[in-house]
Amino acid sequence: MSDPHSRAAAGHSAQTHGTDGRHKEDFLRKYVFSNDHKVIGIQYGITSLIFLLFGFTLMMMMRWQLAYPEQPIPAMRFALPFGLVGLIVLAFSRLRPGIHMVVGMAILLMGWLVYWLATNDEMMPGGIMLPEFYNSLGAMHGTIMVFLGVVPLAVGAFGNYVMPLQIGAPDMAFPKLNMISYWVYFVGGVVMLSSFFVPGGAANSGWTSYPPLSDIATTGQTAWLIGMVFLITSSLLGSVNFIVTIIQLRAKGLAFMRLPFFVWAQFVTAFLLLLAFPPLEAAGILQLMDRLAGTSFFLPSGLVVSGELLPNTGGGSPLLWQHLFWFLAHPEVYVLILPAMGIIAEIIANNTRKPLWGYKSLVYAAAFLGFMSFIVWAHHMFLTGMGTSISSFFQTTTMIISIPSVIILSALLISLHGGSIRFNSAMLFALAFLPMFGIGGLTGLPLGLSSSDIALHDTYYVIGHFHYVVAPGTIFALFAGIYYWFPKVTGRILNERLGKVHFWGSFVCMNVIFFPMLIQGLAGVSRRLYDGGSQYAHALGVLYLNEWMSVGAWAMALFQVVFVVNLFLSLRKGEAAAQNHWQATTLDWSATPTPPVAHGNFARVPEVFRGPYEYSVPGAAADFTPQNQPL
Amino acid sequence: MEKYLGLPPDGSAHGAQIDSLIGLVHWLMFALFVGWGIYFVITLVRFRNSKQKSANYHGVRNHVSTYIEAGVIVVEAVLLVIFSIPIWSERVDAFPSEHGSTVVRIVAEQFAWNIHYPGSDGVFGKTSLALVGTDNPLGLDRTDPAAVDDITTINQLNLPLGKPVIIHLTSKDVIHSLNLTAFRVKQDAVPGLNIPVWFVPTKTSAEIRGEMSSLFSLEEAVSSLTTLSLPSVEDIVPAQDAGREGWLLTADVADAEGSTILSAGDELTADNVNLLVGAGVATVRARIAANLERYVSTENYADAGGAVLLPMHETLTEEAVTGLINAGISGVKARLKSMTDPWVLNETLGAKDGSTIASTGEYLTEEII
Amino acid sequence: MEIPYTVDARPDTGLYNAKLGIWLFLASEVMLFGALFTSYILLRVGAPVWPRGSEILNVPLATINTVVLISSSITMVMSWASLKMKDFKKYRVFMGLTFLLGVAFLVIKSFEYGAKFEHHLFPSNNTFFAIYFTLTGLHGLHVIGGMIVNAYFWGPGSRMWKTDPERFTNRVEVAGLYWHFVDLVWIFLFPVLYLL
Amino acid sequence: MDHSFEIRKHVRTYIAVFVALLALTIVTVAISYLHLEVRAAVTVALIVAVIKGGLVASYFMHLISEKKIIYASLLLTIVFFAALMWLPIFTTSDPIMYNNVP
Ligand code: HEA
Ligand code: HEA
Ligand code: CUA
Ligand SMILES: [Cu+2]
Repeated sequence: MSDPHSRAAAGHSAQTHGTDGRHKEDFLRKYVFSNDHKVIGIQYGITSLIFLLFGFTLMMMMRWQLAYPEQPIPAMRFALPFGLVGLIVLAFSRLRPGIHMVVGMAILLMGWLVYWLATNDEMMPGGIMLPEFYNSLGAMHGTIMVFLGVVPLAVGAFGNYVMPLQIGAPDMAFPKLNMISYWVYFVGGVVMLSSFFVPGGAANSGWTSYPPLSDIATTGQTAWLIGMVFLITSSLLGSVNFIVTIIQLRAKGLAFMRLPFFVWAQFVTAFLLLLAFPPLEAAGILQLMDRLAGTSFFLPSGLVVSGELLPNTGGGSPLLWQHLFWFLAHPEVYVLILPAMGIIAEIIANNTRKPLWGYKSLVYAAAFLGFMSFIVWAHHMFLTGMGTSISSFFQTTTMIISIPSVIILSALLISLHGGSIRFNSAMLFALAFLPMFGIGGLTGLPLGLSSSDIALHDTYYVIGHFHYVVAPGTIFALFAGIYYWFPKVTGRILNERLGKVHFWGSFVCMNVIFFPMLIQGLAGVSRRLYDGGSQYAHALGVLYLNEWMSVGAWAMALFQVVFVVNLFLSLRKGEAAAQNHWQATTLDWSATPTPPVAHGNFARVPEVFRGPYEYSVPGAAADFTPQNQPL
Repeated sequence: MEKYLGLPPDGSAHGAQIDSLIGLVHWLMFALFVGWGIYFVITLVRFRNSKQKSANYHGVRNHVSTYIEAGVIVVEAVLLVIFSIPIWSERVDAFPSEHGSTVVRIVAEQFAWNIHYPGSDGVFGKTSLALVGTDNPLGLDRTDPAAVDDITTINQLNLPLGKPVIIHLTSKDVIHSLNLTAFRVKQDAVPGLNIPVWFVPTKTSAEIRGEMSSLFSLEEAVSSLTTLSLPSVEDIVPAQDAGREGWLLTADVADAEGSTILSAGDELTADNVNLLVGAGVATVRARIAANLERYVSTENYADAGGAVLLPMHETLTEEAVTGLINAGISGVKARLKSMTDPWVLNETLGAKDGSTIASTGEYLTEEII
Repeated sequence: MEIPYTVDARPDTGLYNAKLGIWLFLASEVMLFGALFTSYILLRVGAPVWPRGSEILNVPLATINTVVLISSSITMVMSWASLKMKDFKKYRVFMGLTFLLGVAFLVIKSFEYGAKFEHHLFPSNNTFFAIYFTLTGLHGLHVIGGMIVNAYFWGPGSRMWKTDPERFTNRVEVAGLYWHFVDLVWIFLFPVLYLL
Repeated sequence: MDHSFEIRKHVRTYIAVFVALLALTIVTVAISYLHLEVRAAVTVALIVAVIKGGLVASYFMHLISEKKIIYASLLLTIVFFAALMWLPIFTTSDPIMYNNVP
């Protein structure tokens, strides 16, 4: 099975490097401050997965509170899995420095942090969660998931690793800048995490940080803002790098309309990050000024907080923050979904063994989606006092933006038709993405109409809507991507049987968690309630769902243990992957060994002769014709 | 469709419009999802590689999907132009005249709604920041002639039936969300802005409550009651920790000579902790007494001898719980009170950031104050 | 393997990497300052009264500073032109001047800030001062960033002139684009804050 | 060979632009002493600033003869900047209409 050439090349990075004295690199240069986009991609990947795990655990603590309000949290039960998984990973490390060691230690550290949080007397007197602490958990869960987990994984890891390979580039256009982006992200993450230790705990004004609440919130909010400034800076540097790389470093013959859809998705995403993030950076600076320099950008005059007149001069506007925040945050949600769609498109084409249906319309739809995403933001603000004209404008743009998503989904669905579908783990996750994103996207429609949003705004319907798109949507796509590219990165295949257990378990749990949220939302249960709505009369009939959802979430955790074990088991013992393991057409698989050449990616500069998905071309010898196969 | 969505009871004149829009959108969603879902499943089965050995390079050749997309555009346009925009416009442009309407001011703060009625003269008295205090949260200037007959309440909104209500909404501190679920009213209270909202209540709270109980099976709610387990609340507390307000001793504590210095039920205040530390006591048995009164027992509890310690439907009190602990009972089945008494207004009105507001207090009485 | 187009332009785009990179970065800067200008407008429109900058700020000093920045722009562009004309000595002079003008700008700015603080005028005084200090402060930080880059290309970074003159010229051009942008921001800040 | 002739020509342009910028600076400051009414003052000051900014961008930053991709990126930026600036203003100027005479 294993292609001898690829194994030899794989060996290159591992062994031959040290012995061939020409470029002997020290450990730091090679693994920590590397300029190689592949190493940086892996760094992003590991870091963001650990953050995902942490965001996941914060959520599990919230779910305890929602299911059993006022009951002491069993701290050990939340920390123990970390201990177990951390130790398993450490065991794989055979106590030698390396990836296993780092990740194992990081997981143990997270476990300690969780235990510390759950037993912290200030936040959890007697193990019972204070409302403020619930709010911290919610805000940090949202922030960590979005800014430290999913975006760095989808863009920083997948984009960084795969995109240059797919366009036949030796590296990113600015390798040093790439390294800096990673480290700035890392610092931002550390600042965010450390905010749990400041007096008053981490930020507790929601991931949206609406003032005046956030202006007068405890110190954690300052840490949140500083962390955000780092994360934004990192994203900006990264996006410049991505755009320049895609425009400048495409291999010979790789015209824009021959780019794999994944690259297109990253391209549009990079523009969103580049142009939407700065306003939030500006807003962050203004909020920092409010908090540290006593200004009143977001504070109107005459605020009375807990009976005391606020000393600020006032004259500011709380809604200004909302505009600046959502100017970023709406494009941001497409940042969460576009790379996911890119991954899905690659995997579907590969596993149906046929070209994507409507490649052009996919590309145009993605670009249009990106463009429109800048002018729909105020659909998050319908209930801030909008008149008819402006609300009509924003609901119209919102309805318009749903069309490209419908087009993308339709094209992907129709792509299945006529295929010869292989159901491997990657494909299962990719396929599940379609209906799950479907539910998430469709539930966006009643939110996008301002009149129905009156009933649904700020309810669990919103929570259900976006979790369907980000969790069984994006997270599934990321899982799919991990199953698909893991062989490329490591030279080994993930265990298929464990992969299927992971898939079916996650698929069922996701729906057990999130479908009830839609039901609760329609019944009028508000979000961000630390008791899960147990004080609401109208919530009465749907309250029992809280426990279901929580059990679903914990069961979900069990299936993730399978995943983590699979990752580390396969890394050590997995079956070796062939060079073009999936018999794919794109350059990442067809033009470079597995894993790719350590510096420069390609032994020879590839040249491209055809479109990205030439599968099952009539009359061709194999059922795939790589892009770099000469005519 | 609305019937199947489990929307809460609707007690307002305009609620039906909103509900029917929600229903219509869900038809669209349902059709798209089911349509594509069936297609999806059929294709997966039909084109699995065990059956279809090789793929077809061209795949689907027709452009049916374009028509579907066009159809979606048309339906969305209809929902937008015929339903959503007109409904919205009626909510925000077509305010009824203040004559013939009940006009109230609501000023939100953490954690209360301050409600201000103009009184019989229909004119709101002046308010001033300087006058704001605990006993006058609105800062109403009672020397103003218009203020003499003004009525202010906290968390209780009483409105007449069948007559438009105009609420002028604002906030004193942070952004809150006024959410009258059963009246399909939701509006952010933004400090610095005065936002008007209007609706016509058509049902009393008693009627709505009635609908709710027929809508939701109480059985179900009762079967999901929480269990408040006592042993896990009990804890060993190192006495040298600072004072632990809210913690109650579960056993008497004696000093070295054997004389009791604190008895079961005493609270671990900072002073008491000092006392303990002074007497050289390192640990005590204590338990937390957080918000016991919010729970109601759902079973009868008796001691070994059969004497009733805590009957069903009784509020959990300190004595009752202490009695249970002393009798060696390890847990109580209890539930949050608000479940039988759903119309107690919630005092934790979260913020918009954390947006929540309880909505439904005892507010609909027949006559206006 | 070398990364292509670090020096020469890619034929189909006509650009070398760093040039495209800096323009994209500047695009994001436009959005950053754009958001702050938006905040300015929104706050001003919403304010019952708004002071005239010319009545409370020091217009003469700011005018001098405008001239200083414009001059630094011309010296910057001249330093690049000198490299193009292969005149490294002249480059050093112009680049040095650019840096010194940057210093001058900051010195004058610090006088201005100092005078304000002396009169107990702080960002917390009112929204006008809040936005004034925020905008000029952020702009000042950009100036400092540019000066660090310029100093580097004047000093240690200029060694590249010997090994790879074309690439060095490109780098100076890129640094120049950034520097002109900082000047451009000031051209808008000046009337908006000081004159209106 | 090189383009030094062309560059020399450019240098003359740079100096001309520099002089123009100085002149325009004086113009704005001078106008501000006229104490025009706010709307007029804003218009004039912004027009002058746009001209100055245009000069810097076109000549010092060579935008006058740049490549398509850069124009495209900047155009996109300008469009989004306009959205960012105007939509919040429209939003604040279109609040819920309460036109009620009791
Ligand atoms: C990845 C993230 C993501 C994506 C893609 C979307 C997509 C959409 N979102 Fe969502 N949204 C969020 C993340 C996302 N959203 C988040 C995080 C929030 C809350 C933030 C907060 O308040 O904290 C939010 C909130 C939110 C609101 C504000 C609600 C409120 O607070 O009151 C609105 C309102 O318009 C909205 C609308 C939409 C719309 C119309 C789409 C459209 O783009 C969707 C278009 C897609 C489709 C229409 C589906 C097409 C599918 C098919 C055709 C069928 C397929 C079927 C099968 C395969 C069987 N979203
Ligand atoms: C990308 C964004 C994202 C993701 C993926 C998730 C994932 C999940 N979220 Fe979250 N959530 C938000 C973004 C996200 N959330 C936001 C923005 C909010 C709003 C906050 C606010 O109100 O301000 C929110 C709020 C929110 C709430 C509402 C709180 C409230 O309103 O009071 C709830 C409640 O149940 C919840 C639950 C969940 C659950 C069960 C998941 C699950 O799907 C989790 C699944 C996660 C995984 C499956 C991770 C798996 C990865 C690993 C196991 C890593 C392996 C590790 C190594 C190899 C090292 N979320
Ligand atoms: Cu009060 Cu929200
Ligand atoms: Cu949105």
